[in-house]
Amino acid sequence: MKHKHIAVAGSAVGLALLVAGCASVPDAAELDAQALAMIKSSFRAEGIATMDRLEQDLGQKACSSEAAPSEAVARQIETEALASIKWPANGQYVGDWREGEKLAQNGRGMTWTDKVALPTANGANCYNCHQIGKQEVSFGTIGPSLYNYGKLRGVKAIDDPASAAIVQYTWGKLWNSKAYSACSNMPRFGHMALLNEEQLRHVMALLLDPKSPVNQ
Amino acid sequence: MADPMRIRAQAAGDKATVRVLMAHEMESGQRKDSAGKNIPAWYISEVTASLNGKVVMTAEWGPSVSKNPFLEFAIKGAKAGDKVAISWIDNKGDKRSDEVAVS
Amino acid sequence: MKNAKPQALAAAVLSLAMGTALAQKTAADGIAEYRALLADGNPAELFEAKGEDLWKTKRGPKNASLQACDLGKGPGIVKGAFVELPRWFADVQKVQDLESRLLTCMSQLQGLDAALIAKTPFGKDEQRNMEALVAWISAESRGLRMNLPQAHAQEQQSFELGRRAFFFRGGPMDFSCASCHGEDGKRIRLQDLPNLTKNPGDGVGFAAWPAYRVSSGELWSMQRRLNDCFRQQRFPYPGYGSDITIALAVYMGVNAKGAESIAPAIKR
Amino acid sequence: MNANRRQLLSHSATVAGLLLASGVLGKSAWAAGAAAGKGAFEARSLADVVKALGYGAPVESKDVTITAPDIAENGAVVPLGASSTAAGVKQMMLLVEKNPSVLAALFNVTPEVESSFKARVKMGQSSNVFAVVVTEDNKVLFAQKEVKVTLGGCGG
Repeated sequence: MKHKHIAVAGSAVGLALLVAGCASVPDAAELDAQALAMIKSSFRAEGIATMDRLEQDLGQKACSSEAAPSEAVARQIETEALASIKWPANGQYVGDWREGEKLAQNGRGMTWTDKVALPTANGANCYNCHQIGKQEVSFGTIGPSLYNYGKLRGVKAIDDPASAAIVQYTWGKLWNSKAYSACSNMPRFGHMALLNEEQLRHVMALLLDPKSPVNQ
Repeated sequence: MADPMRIRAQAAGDKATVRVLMAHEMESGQRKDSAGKNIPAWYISEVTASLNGKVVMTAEWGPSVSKNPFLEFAIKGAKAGDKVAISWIDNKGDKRSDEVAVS
Repeated sequence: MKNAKPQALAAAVLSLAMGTALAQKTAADGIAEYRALLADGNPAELFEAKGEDLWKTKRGPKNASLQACDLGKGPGIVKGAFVELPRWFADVQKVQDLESRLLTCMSQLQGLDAALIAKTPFGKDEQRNMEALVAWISAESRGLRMNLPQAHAQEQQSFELGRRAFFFRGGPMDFSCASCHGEDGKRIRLQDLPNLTKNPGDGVGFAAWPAYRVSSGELWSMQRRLNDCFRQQRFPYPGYGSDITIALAVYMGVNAKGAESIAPAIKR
Repeated sequence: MNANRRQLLSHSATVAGLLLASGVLGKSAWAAGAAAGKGAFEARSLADVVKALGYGAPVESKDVTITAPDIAENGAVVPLGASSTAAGVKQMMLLVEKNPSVLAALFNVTPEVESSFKARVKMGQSSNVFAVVVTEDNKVLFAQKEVKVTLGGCGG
């Protein structure tokens, strides 16, 4: 990789400069420490965007370089994430797909220009990264297409026992995406309190309800 | 005073194509400020173009024209060295005139 | 833009392939057509003209122009300076980007209050002058290729810190710069996301900013671009000219080596 | 407000005077507004704009061309163009059907300029856009196209 090459070249030049009495580029561990210090000192709290947002948990830390975490760390992240998932108390997984579509379109929330850090002030951001309903041509491609999500997975009715596994998986993925992929790019909507249970049910309906336009 | 316009007038064949960029907010009157108060409409309402001092085109604009407006049109028979002048006036009475030679 | 090729349009029109592939191509071609229509009159020109005037105008308590400002190629040399920034400046013993260097010059030459300007919100007061200055200075390097120096140890260190900052995940949505800009061929909505871990191509990514933003009708410097990236990343607020902004610019700029600068570009 | 309006109107009179001097007199959108109390810029549809200017019903025509993108990446700036092959064009207009102010721009054409203009307009939502031509014998011709305004960026 290019940066590795540069890093090596940098060290060589640094060494030469050191001999000449100038500063050199520190080693990798020292750079890691300097980077963290730089990040802390470069930001300030603004509105709801407080400085604790820079405190990394295990998964954030382990997924902060080009290199994937070790197999063991990845397993640990996924296991902890799976255990964190809160399943709907009343066993009710699905709400109104129309509300789900509104949430999917809405990319607002949690920035320093937003007034409150509450799920009710947030959108679900889905179309930023995914194709979902076919009528919306302005969709992102960071995540996979979710068009026909339920149909492709054979969901004929929400309460069909045959669909229980996919319904539960989808809830879990929305609640804490890292349960199924340690370094997933997808936010942890339930775990980080970005969406509440009712909102998650609406997004679930958008994806899984056979009547949702997503599954037509 | 308003910032200067950028005017380009290029002769090709028997006409000169004129491209104008104007520095203006073009506030629609539909927006609210952070305190929820309506921001009053503020926009260029009239534009006049002349060739060597003679008016060749006038325009009337509403608040739907975009911020920092762009305008393109062509003057027949204009040759290199001819003077193209553009002036505008906005709904607050602010105005601006600029002139270029056709290249 | 890769999607802007007429062949793609022809292919989309000729293809009778069903469903999403066609819809997607048509939308991408529509956007390409929109961008082509805009390219002909970029309001950044208005800012360039103002910036050139500002550079030559005597201002501030010291009633001086910026014409003695050293942007890295010697006092008063503007052409070609932009594509070599950020770089190490011996006088301040720091790596500086265009905006932080301008603050130094405005303070030293003109006696203006750099800290006050750094604190001024984007699009207001002296920051408006900053927008005009970066528009003109970047335009003076239009068509040249990005060529950031990496000879000085501090420049190399800045690159390494920038690389680490680029991959730093945090905030309530677990985003890093790499979440959106770490792979080829991705989009948010219909906007292409340049892969900034390498040279994303001529006039793309780092080689396109500063740019006139159609959405706000303002000229955005790289400082403002990064600021809004961090806002959307749901991070706290980065200081103007703070170390992380400089380090990220070095990382992106060095990665973009050889890319032709089209700044100031026009963007959604 | 009133002072601005007066200034505007007096300037409109100046423009009308200039047009008269140059041998062309199309109906002024702002002046018509003053006379009718409800001007062309306040009209809510193509038909109303044309009516506010004192002309008859508009007719769709191949002699008018509208250029506009199929999709706009941002509604704040949508590039539009109007051109015409009709003889004796005295006015051209650009309209956005679903804007609060439908009439965006009106151009008074003299024989010294081509019947072709490009400008950029704001669009609050996806909408039809119109290019309209008024000829010296007061015929009103138009062309239309639909422009889809997309949501862009992160949306926050």
